Amino acid sequence: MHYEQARELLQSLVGTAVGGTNPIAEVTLPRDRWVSVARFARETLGCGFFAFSTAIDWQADGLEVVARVENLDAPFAVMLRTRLGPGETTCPSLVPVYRGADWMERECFDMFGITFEGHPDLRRILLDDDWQGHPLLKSYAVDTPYPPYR
Amino acid sequence: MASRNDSLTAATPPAGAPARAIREIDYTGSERLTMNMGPQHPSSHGVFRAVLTLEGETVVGVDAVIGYLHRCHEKLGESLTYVQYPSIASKTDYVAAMTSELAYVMAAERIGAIDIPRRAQYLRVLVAELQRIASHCLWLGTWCMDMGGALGGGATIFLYCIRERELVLDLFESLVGARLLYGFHQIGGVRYDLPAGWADQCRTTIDLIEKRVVEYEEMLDENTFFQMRTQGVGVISREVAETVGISGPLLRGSGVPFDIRRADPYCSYEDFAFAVPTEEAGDCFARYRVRMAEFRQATAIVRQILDGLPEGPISSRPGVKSVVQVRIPKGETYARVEGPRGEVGCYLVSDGGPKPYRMKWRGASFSNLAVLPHIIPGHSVADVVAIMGSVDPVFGEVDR
Amino acid sequence: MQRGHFWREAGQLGWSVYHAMRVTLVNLFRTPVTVHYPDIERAYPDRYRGLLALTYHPETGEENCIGCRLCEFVCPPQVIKVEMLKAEKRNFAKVFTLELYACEFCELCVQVCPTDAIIMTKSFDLATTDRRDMLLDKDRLHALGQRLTPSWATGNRLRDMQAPPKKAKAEPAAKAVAPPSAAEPTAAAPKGDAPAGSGGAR
Amino acid sequence: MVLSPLVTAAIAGFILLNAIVGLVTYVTLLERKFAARMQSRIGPYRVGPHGLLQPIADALKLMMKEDIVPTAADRPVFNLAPVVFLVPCLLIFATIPFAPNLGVADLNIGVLFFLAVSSMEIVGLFMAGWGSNNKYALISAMRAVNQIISYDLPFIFAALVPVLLTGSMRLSDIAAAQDGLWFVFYPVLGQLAFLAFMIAAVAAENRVPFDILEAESELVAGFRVEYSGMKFALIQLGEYAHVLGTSFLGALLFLGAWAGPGPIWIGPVWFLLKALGLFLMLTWIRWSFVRIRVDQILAVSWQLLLPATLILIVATAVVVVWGG
Repeated sequence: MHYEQARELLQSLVGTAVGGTNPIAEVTLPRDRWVSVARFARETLGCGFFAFSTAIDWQADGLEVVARVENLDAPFAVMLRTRLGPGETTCPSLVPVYRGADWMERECFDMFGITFEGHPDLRRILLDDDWQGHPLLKSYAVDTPYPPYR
Repeated sequence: MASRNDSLTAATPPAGAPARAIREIDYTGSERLTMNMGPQHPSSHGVFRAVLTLEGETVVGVDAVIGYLHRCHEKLGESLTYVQYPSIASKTDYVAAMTSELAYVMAAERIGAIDIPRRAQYLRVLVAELQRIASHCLWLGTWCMDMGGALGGGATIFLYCIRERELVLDLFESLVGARLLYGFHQIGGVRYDLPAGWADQCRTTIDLIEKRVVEYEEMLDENTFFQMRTQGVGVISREVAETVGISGPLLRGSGVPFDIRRADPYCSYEDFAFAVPTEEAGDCFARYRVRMAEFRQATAIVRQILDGLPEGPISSRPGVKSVVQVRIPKGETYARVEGPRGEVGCYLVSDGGPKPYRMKWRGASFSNLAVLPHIIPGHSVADVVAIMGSVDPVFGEVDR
Repeated sequence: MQRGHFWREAGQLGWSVYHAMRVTLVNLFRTPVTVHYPDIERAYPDRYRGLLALTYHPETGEENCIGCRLCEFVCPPQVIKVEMLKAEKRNFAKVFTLELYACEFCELCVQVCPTDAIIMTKSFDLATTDRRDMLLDKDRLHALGQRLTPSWATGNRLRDMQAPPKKAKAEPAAKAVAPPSAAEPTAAAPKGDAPAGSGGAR
Repeated sequence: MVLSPLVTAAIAGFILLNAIVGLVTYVTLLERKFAARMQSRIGPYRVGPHGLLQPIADALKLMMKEDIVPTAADRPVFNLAPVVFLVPCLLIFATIPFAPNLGVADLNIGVLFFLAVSSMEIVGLFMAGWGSNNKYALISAMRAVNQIISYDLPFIFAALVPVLLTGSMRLSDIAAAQDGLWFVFYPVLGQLAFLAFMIAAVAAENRVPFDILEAESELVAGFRVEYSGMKFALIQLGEYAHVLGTSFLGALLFLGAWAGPGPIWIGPVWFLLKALGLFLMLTWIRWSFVRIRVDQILAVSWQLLLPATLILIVATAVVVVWGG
C-alpha cells in the first residue's frame, strides 16, 4: 500500500476531496461515516497504528473531532476529521476499531464533554469525577474557580 | 481519576461512628482481593494508581487511574505565547525535557515555514540524543529497582545509572545552565551555542558511558535471575501494539521497525548513520534489548555530530526581546519527534496570533501506558511492576 | 527445569553470578562520586541558572533596571511584578518584586532584559522555613546580586549568541552595564565543570 | 563460693545478649558502608567520625518515633508479633560456642536446636502479617510461609553434611573436628554443601534475590509495612540477628570456627572475622542481583535445591560409612 494508492482508495470511498500532502491524507467526514471510514482505514489501507484523537473547539462553529491513524510499513498517515455542528456533543466511538481510542476518547470527554457513543467505559480520566465543566472548551476561563481547590 | 471498584472509599464510616470502629472489608464469598497499587507506591514511577483485582497472586483485572499530575498543559499552551511556552513544554516529560520542547517548536516552525540554520539543527539532534541516553539511564535504573528492590541489586544498578545520567546532565548544565528543565529550543533555532571545551567534555562523557553500558549488560544480559523476571513477561503482540498506539522502544520491541527519525526525518536526521534496533519477542526482555542497543546508536550519532558540526548561526530569527515577538500564520500541523519513550507529538492549530488556538500533546507515555490493561491480566503482582517499569512511563507526560 | 537443560542453566547461573558480583566488586574499589554537599560544593558552570538578582551600575551605583516591564510580560508563571517610575533622564523601577517560590528559572526574563538589569547567579541556596523570605523585592534582589557570583548570561549576551547571520556586527556587550566579573562569552569554558567528587570514577 | 549453674547461665546469657545486640547494630553500619561503596556512594558519614555513631542515632530515632497501631489491626497479635519474631532470632546464639568451653549452653543437639529455633521466626512473621490487617502485609505473610518452609529443608540438609562428617550434633564437637581440615575444603562434598548452605541461607534470611516477602517495589515493605518506631526496630534487630546467627553457624560448620593461626585465646576473634566475612558475602550477593518471582523461588527450592541436598546427604553418608 502506497500513499498514492491509499489516497485514491480513500477518495473513491468518501467522495469528497482528500487534502494533505505526502505522507498525510486528510479527509473530513460526516459524523455517521466516522467509524466506517476508520474501519476502512484500518482494514483496507493498513493503518493499524492509532496515533491520537482529539477535538478542537471552534466556538460558534461547534466542535471538531480529529483522529490520526498511520500505516507504519508504508509509511503514511490518514487524518480523519469530523464536525459535530454547533451545540452537538455526541460522536461515534472508535474503540471497536482501535483500542488506543479508549483513553484518547476518555480524555476528549473529560476535556470537551464529547460523549462517544459506543465507548465501553466513558468516564473522566485526567480530572476528578466531581469536576464541573470541561476545561479545554473556549468558554472555560483559565481562572474558573472550583470549590474544593480554590 | 475515576475508579470503578474502589471499595475503600465507598465504605467510609459515618461521622457519628465510634472512634475505633473496625471497618469490615466487603467479603462476598469470591476469592478476589482488590489491591490498590499507588498513587503512593514505591514502584508507581510518579503518581499512578492501579486498582488490581487479584486471585491469589494473579491479577485478573486492572483499572489504571491517572491524572494525579494533571496541569492541563493544553490549556496552558493556549494561554501562553510561542515565546513563553517552549520552556514550559519541558515540564510535560520532565525526564526527557529536550524532546517535548523540540516537538512544540517544530510544530510552530512547520506552520510558519521557518527555516532553521544547519548548526541549530545539528545542535537539536545532539541534545536529543544526549537526552535519550540520560532518559534511558533513568529508565534502566528505575526498572531494575522495581525488580531488584531498593534494598538489593536493583538499587545498585539504579545508582550506577544515575551516576552516568548525572554526567549527561553535567553536559546540559554547562550548555544551558539547568539540569532538568532546559528551555533550550526556541522558534527559529536554539537559545544556546556550545561553550568552549564542551565538545571534548562530551566526547569523554560518551566514551565513558559506552564503557559503563557494557558493565550494565554484563550485570543483566546473561543474568539468569534477570532473564527469569523478564523473558516471556508482558508480551505485547504487534496487533495490540499498533492499535493501542504504543511507540518507541516498546513498538520496536514488538517487532515493528518503525522509527520516526528514519520514517519521517526531522532536524536533518537523514545526515546521520544509525540503525533502528528491533526485537521480535515483544516481552520485557526485548524492550530491554532495544533500549540497550539505542544507547549505542545514540552515542554513535553524538559522535557523528561532534565530528561534523557546521559553523554558523544558531537561530534564524533574532533573539527574543518581547513576549509577542513570534507570530505564526494561520494553519495547523502535527509535528512529531522520536523521544526516548516514543512518538512525542504536538498538534498545533494557529489562528495567526501570538498564541496557539489549540494545542494537543500526544504524549508517548500516555499511549504506552494505555497498553497496561491489555497485557497485565494473567500476570502476577511481581510481574506488574516489571511490566510497568518496562513501559517506562513518565507521569508528567501521561497526565500533562 | 527440563533435564536436558539442567547443566546449561546451572552453568549460566554460575556465569551470571560471577559477572554480576564482579561488576559490584569492581565498583567497590572506585572512588565514590557523591560529595558532602554543604562542606564541599561542586563547581557550577558559567551558565548556571540560579537565583535571580538585579544589577547596579558598578560606579554610579544606579540601578540598571528601567522598569520597562518586559520581564513581567514574558514571565511564563507570572512571578515578576514591576511598576515604572518615570523620570526625566531615564526611567526606574518603583517596585520590583519576584516571587521566587513560583519561579521556574527559565531565564526568559534575563533573555529579554534590554539593559542587562536582571541576571541569574551561580547559587540555588535559599532554603528557608518562611515562605515570605522567597518574596524578593528590589533590596533583596540587589543584595543577592552583590553576595552571589553572577552567571555568564545576560540579555545582550544571549541575544548576541542567538543573532542571525546578517546582524552579526556590533558589540553591544561592551556597554558599561555588564555585570562585574563575568567570563568572556567564548570562554564559558566548563573545564572545572564536573562535580569535584565525580572525577575519580571517570 | 560456687555459683549455681542456673545463675552462671543467666549471667552468660545476659552478657551474650548485650554483646549480640551491640554487634548487630554495628553490623547494620557495616552493611550500609559496604553497600554504599559498592554503589559509588559514601554512606553514613555525618554522625560521629565516618558515621560511626549512626547505629546509635538510628536506635534513638526509632525509640522516639510515634508508635502507630492501625485502627483495623488485630491489636494483641500486632503488638506481640515483633517480640515473637525477635526471641528466636536471639535464642539461636545460645548454643554457639565462641571458643572451646565459651558459650551459654553447649547442647548435645546444638545443630538441631539452632535450626529448630531459627525457623520459629516464621511464627512472628506471620503474626505480623496477619495482625496488620493490611493487604500487602497479608500477601507478604503468605509468601513468607511458602518460602521459609521451602528453604528450611535444604538449609537443614546442607547443615547436616558437617554433622554427618563429624558424627555429632554438638556444635563444639563439629568445630573441634575441623582442627585439621575445614569442612569447606573437604573434597567435593564440602564445597557443594557450602554452596547449598549459602543459597539456602540467602533465602532463609529473605535477602535479595529471594526477598519476596519484603519486596518493597511490590508489597511496599511486606509484613512490616504497618510497623513504626520501636516495634519496627525490634523486627529489624531480629532480622539482622538472624543473619548474623546464620553467618556464625556457617563459619562454625564449614570454616572451622575458631581455628586459625595464633594463640588459642585469639580464637574468638578468628571466629568473629569468619562470621563477618560470611555476612559480607551475603551482603555482596544481596546488592548484586535483582529479585525473582515467588513461583520461581519455590521452583528453585523444590526442583533443584532440595533434591540436590538430599543426594548430597546420601553421598555423605556413603562416604562416612564406607570411606572411613
